[in-house]
Amino acid sequence: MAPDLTVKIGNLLLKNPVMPASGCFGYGEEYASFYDLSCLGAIVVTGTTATPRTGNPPVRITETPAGMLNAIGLQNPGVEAACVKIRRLQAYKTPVIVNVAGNTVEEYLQVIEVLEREKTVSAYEINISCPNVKAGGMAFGTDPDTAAKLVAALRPATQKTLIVKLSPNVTDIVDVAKAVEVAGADAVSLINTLLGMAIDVERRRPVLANITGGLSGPAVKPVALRMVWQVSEALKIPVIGMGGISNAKDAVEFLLAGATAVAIGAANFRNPTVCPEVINGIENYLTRHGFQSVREIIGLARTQGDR
Amino acid sequence: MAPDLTVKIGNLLLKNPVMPASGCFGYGEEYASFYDLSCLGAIVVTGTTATPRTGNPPVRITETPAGMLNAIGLQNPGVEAACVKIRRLQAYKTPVIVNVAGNTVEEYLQVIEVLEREKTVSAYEINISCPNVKAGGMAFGTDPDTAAKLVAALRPATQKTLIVKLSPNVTDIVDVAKAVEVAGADAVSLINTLLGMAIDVERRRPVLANITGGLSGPAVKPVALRMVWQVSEALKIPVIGMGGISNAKDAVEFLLAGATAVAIGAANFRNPTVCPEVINGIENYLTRHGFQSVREIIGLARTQGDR
Amino acid sequence: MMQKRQMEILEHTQLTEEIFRLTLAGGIGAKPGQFVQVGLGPTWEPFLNRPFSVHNCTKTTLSLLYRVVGHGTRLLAQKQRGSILSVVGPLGKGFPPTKRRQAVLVAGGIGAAPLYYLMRMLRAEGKDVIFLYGAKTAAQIVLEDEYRSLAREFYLITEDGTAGTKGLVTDLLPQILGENEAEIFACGPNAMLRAVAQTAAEKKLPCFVSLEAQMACGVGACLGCVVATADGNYRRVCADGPVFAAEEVFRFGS
Amino acid sequence: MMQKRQMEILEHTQLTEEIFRLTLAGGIGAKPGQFVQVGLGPTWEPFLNRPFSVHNCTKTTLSLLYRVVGHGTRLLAQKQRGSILSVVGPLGKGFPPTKRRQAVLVAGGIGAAPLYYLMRMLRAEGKDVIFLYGAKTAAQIVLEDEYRSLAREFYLITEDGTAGTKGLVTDLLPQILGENEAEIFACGPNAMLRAVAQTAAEKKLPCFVSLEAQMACGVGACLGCVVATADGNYRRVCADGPVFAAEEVFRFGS
Ligand SMILES: Cc1cc2nc3c(=O)[nH]c(=O)nc-3n(C[C@H](O)[C@H](O)[C@H](O)COP(=O)(O)OP(=O)(O)OC[C@H]3O[C@@H](n4cnc5c(N)ncnc54)[C@H](O)[C@@H]3O)c2cc1C
Ligand SMILES: Cc1cc2nc3c(=O)[nH]c(=O)nc-3n(C[C@H](O)[C@H](O)[C@H](O)COP(=O)(O)OP(=O)(O)OC[C@H]3O[C@@H](n4cnc5c(N)ncnc54)[C@H](O)[C@@H]3O)c2cc1C
Ligand SMILES: Cc1cc2nc3c(=O)[nH]c(=O)nc-3n(C[C@H](O)[C@H](O)[C@H](O)COP(=O)(O)O)c2cc1C
Ligand SMILES: Cc1cc2nc3c(=O)[nH]c(=O)nc-3n(C[C@H](O)[C@H](O)[C@H](O)COP(=O)(O)O)c2cc1C
Ligand code: FES
Ligand code: FES
Repeated sequence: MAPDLTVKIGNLLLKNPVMPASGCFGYGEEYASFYDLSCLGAIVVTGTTATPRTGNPPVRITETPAGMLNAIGLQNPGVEAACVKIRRLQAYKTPVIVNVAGNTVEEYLQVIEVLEREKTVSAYEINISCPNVKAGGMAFGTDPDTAAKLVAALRPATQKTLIVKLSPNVTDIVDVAKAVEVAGADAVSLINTLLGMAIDVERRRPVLANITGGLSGPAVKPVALRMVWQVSEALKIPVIGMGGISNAKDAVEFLLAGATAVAIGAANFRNPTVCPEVINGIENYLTRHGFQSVREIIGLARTQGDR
Repeated sequence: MAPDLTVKIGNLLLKNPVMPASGCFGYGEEYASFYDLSCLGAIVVTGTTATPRTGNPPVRITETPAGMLNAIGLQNPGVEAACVKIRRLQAYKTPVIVNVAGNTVEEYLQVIEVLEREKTVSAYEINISCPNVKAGGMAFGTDPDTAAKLVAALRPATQKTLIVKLSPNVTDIVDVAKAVEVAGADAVSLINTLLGMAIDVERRRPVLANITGGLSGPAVKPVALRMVWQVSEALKIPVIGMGGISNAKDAVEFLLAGATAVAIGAANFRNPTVCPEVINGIENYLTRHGFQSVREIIGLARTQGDR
Repeated sequence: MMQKRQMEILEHTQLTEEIFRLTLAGGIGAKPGQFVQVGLGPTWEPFLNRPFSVHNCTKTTLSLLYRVVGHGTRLLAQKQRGSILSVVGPLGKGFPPTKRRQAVLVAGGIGAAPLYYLMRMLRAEGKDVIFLYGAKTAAQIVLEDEYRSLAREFYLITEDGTAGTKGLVTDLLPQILGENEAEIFACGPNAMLRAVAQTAAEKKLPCFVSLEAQMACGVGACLGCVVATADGNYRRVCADGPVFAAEEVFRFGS
Repeated sequence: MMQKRQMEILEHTQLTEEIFRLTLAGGIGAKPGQFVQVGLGPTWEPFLNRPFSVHNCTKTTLSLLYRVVGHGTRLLAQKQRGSILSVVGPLGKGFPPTKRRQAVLVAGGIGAAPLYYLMRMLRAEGKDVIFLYGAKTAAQIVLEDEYRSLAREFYLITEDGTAGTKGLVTDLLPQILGENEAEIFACGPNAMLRAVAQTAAEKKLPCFVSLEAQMACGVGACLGCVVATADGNYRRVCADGPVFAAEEVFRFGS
């Protein structure tokens, strides 16, 4: 019998624990020609703001050892135009999670108000960790109190699942995670990108127009895994783990560390079919080791392990 | 004419800006058979504590994408025995910097007291950022006040150059850097390792006996470079940049970002002759671009750049 | 259709010190001006795929023409016949169909790559093709015979005069265009494209340029590869391009 | 002398599905039991060099015998004849000289690698060598003829009985040792080394074991590769080993 891959995040029942990471999957359509998106545990769309954003000037991305820096700057068409794209995702049999961003508490609220009318939207991922915008973004994610106030303000606005996306650029991510849990988050997702930069030695200036950018990809996996381990130990709500996941083995590491689900970002760029490959790989891992359900391995490296 | 490679750190005049990173070069002797250590800008020896430390149980290291995790746990023979090894470095014509660690302010003081008697020792690098020990270590490096108090306590104990080694595992490294500058540091060095972990999916437990370890190598370079950029912009004292430097191009990136000197850690393990290669490569870069002195390029990506 | 394929190297020829031609087994049904993303695995570094234009495409093969400029292309150049590469594509929109009888193709250096396939297709449609091939120096001109044999008129121009006329493509372009009712297709360094676009604008001739940008996904998802358009917006080179109408990305005078 | 060398691959032979022999051009003057660190570059991933025992060493060549177990050895197996590898070594202390007339060499699987060179050197000194080669299954036994030809007595034993006797090396060891005044040298999985050490302790024979550990520097600088010794301290496998007196790392009874 095939192992049970279902997991619960808030009041979402996911058919499997694998979803794309926000900003790395557009509004879904770009990857729809590679495979049937219905196979995903969920679809997570790009950071969406109340009004359209042009984003940062190029150069916006650069490669780094086993990773990449990006400074997209939340380019998006604004929530109204985004809704048109999001509605198309109804065609797929999987929940849609919208990544919500803003400069102010009010802006986050505005986005949610508009999205509340969309029945395609199952959950919100509140982005308090974008390192590539001047106002808002990461500023909300580096202080537990500010993060908690934002979440408390958003909580009454929706019955849908509220996921809070945490920044790794902090001294103690558990502090922020606990604060948003108390403030009413149904789940946390981590990590967003690590703030980094690159310099072009020939032109003697930063490679990215924005100077700094967010680091992601395999390079950050050890940091992400450590944070997922710490946060899932401290919290009662589920954790969606991400940061460098590029194959099934990586995904299993995050599940064993305590993540209830995982998200895959930059690896989509290298391998457009990575998400279904990871889903299959997790299933194979469970079968090979005789687990009946993926839920049996969540946090197993913490609680059991043959030490 | 060959470009001038000399730089000043506190009251040390270095013949070039390249040194090994602490903990990655033992007490020097291990690399002495590969090249004449006199070519180095300085020799930095491993973290030294008042009394001998056995360190953490194995497994202590594991490879990660474009990097490695270590959890050595400050294994060292204690300052008295270390002095014997340090004295042998007198044979080389280059300053010796001792990395000083401890659990308490008193322990740091004790180490310095002993080392004050050693004329081979030119400077101290105060390690307030070791992520692999229970007490002390990083605890001193994540809070600006605690860091400042430690530095203020050590400052009167020596006339020698006092370098403070900062942790990247903080929300705002500039805060900590400023605090130790005010408290009397002659220079700061950064970054120490990023706290990370790895899980063995077959055994379903953390790879490292210590569970977490410090991430270093090319993977962390973008984060390190960003921090060096931020700190050197905010401070008047010189910055020693490190984190993933593996060739001359990497080193030049750090200099352009504002580092006065650079240190090379994990790359020694991959390439035991990396330090002299980087020194030559910096010299070639300067010649190729018509710079007379390495000091001309320090911070150049910040102040000039052909934008 | 856009797909990820594992393709075997049939032929890998070093044409000059820096330029290689790579032929892979398998048809991908690309249009001229489209590109593919090539994986350099199995290591995690380099992490991203590298974009290369379709140099030629048949029912059973895909050819790339590339120049070694850095780490990734250096690794690619080491791949041996028989090895398997991961190839994503065809990507992007490619060159638009032309209604005019005559097409003037302007290549700058390795920008010649996509124009071979374009020329072949235009010739198949019975169009009249003028090919203007510019480079820094003779050593950077590759496959001259192949290009020459397909073109009705073929001009070579190098900055140092080591092959063909001495000068820049835009020195020759105005004469070639003459009073013709041509459509221009160009690929090459940005400065060249801008100059070609300016000439085209002066002559009031339609002009399409193929752009390059740092890419991550290549499929339009990451918004990493944008170019600022003349109207101040950003468009994705991968999904909205890589071919753009010249007036969309370059603005002159006004 | 310990050095970093760029060495060309002279011969790279696949001996079984998993096991390869690699011969590099150049003498490094290694002693039996020493090892080298091999770079897998030019990419930054894998980042660390991989340690391999000296399987054989002549004035002009260095041979390694390795098993593909993961990412790094898989990449190594793809390296072609003529390519250049970065090799650091010789490293470690190697096997100590023996004063006894007879040496019993016990190999477990790929642990046979360093014992070939040891046997060759012992024979050159005129010692009497008994070679006991154990493996899981026949398919893991390599170079049987080479090993057999150098040994005075040669025993094969496999866990599944597909070659030689069926069983574990330690089933055979007591008989082989008999009442001999031998010295034991062993390399293989940790469990095997422990069992061999126990047999040796019972027979009160000197025994040396070659250990493995995750390594970073390989030269003694990083303290990453330590093993806990019987007295509760840590010693570096790379610089203090990889060969240790059995009683230093294993403790029995008491
Ligand atoms: C749509 C498209 C089609 C292309 N077609 C061809 C082709 O047919 N033949 C060919 O030789 N090259 C082509 N290129 C350029 C090619 O992608 C780059 O030369 C290659 O990615 C460089 O990789 P590298 O690792 O060797 O260089 P790096 O070490 O990554 O960089 C070396 C230099 O190349 C530049 N560069 C790196 N990546 C890119 C990129 N994705 N696009 C543009 N510049 C880059 C860097 O800024 C740097 O200056 C195309 C690019 C695009 C976007
Ligand atoms: C002194 C010494 C001598 C050795 N001699 C030989 C030899 O002659 N022939 C041979 O085939 N192998 C030898 N090994 C083991 C060899 O180094 C490892 O098999 C190799 O490093 C694995 O690399 P990988 O990338 O393929 O595996 P990885 O993907 O890194 O790991 C696969 C498995 O191998 C283990 N492993 C990884 N690195 C090491 C390491 N450095 N040491 C031990 N285990 C490791 C991992 O824990 C894992 O279980 C020796 C090891 C040491 C320390
Ligand atoms: C190009 C790019 C764009 C991103 N955009 C967003 C975004 O809009 N909102 C968000 O919360 N995270 C965004 N992220 C962060 C990712 O969702 C993810 O948290 C991070 O990249 C780590 O995962 P990875 O290593 O698998 O990429 C973006 C990442 C990349 C690479
Ligand atoms: C094995 C190992 C041991 C280390 N030990 C110390 C130490 O004792 N004291 C210290 O300040 N930093 C120590 N570090 C951190 C390095 O000095 C350096 O800050 C870090 O590794 C980043 O540089 P890299 O990426 O070049 O390795 C150690 C790093 C490694 C890899
Ligand atoms: S490369 Fe991702 S949108 Fe173009
Ligand atoms: S591997 Fe560094 S001390 Fe042994």
